[in-house]
Amino acid sequence: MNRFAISEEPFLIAPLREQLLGHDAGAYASFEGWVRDHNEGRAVQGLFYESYRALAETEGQAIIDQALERFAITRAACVHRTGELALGELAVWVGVSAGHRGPAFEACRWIIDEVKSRVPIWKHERYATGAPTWLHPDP
Amino acid sequence: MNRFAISEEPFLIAPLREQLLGHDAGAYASFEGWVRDHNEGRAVQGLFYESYRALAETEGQAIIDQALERFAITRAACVHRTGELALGELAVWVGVSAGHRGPAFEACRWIIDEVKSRVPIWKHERYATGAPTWLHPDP
Amino acid sequence: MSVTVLYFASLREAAGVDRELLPLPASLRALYDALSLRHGFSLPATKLRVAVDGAFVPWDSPLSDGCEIAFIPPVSGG
Amino acid sequence: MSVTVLYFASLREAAGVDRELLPLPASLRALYDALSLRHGFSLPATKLRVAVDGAFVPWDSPLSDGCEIAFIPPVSGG
Repeated sequence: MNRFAISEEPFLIAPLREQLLGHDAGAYASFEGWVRDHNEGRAVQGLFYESYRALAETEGQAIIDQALERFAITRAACVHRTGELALGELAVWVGVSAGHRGPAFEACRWIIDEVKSRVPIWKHERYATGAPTWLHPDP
Repeated sequence: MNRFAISEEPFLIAPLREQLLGHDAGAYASFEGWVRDHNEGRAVQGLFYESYRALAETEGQAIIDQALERFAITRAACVHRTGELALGELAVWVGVSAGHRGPAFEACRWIIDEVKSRVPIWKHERYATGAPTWLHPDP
Repeated sequence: MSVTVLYFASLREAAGVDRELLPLPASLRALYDALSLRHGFSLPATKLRVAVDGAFVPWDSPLSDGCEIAFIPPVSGG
Repeated sequence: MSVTVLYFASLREAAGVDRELLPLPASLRALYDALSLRHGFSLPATKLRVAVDGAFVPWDSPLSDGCEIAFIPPVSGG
């Protein structure tokens, strides 16, 4: 599997990881982003991710394809949640398999960095005190 | 959980990962090493890991403790298999949770690098052709 | 001669709708400036990217009848 | 006055046993040199680390009656 997907519902990692396994690959690196109970010093009570789904899937797939070109990896995939998420819920998962650990780690890091900077998904945070906010960080 | 363990039997990642979760951590990086069907150009049929178990557990725990000091991470753990392993079997797992992805990735990479260089575990490979070999790489 | 404009995140919240059908504008930049005035968008165009028909395009791309335009505020996934 | 020596990996294979009870040697280095001759170890001492009673120690550490010595060939876990 070499795919990027948006999931509007909670998703399981195990079957995604399974599809990256192979006797040719000796290394697997993964990343998960979870909803934290704080962000930049503010107590977070929950959040909502909105996406421009068609463009997010195109852009996400382009990132996976570019990772497969740039790094000596075997397979890569990423799934990003949208909708309402509770504290501790899984927001994003990236998995990469490779012959060796160096490229597995580097590609995994590169993919999450690119997803965070390029894929049209927006976070709306609700706080313990104060108005909820759409996050539009400076690039 | 902040622990290093040797496992003589196949082990499940899910309960280990579960223990690293927490509402305070937003990032989780993990690494898995699987038995490949080749190594340095030779077809591998299977392998055996031997450890000096008492020293391996002491040294592995020291690596986890050092990672917790060196990196801004929340929790870290590592389990290494010993005994007979088939192709595709899980040989080693490292999991790290942190507030942010940078330290999670860096600590995860550091832990597996240190485990590979310092923990008294030895790999015995069986090949399609030729005598099986204990691997004693130059440091 | 019209275009559809999609709104996301804070732009959607400010516009109060997630899409509008509007007359074909002279340019993407002219359209965003007009919409900023109308809806009170606080993000300057320089902070945004723009997509037409589901693909990112430069701000000076030509527009055609019936196209779908999305102004993309700084993203915050992950 | 004796020590136990533990063998692992290729040293265990060459020695044909995983441990031996031996007279207390003058030094770790003298012990390894004697065992290399006896068992035909191909790894030079410079490639090994050494542990006494379950902890890594320098090669010039003193030895005491009843201690457990392990010569640690280059590791290959992971």
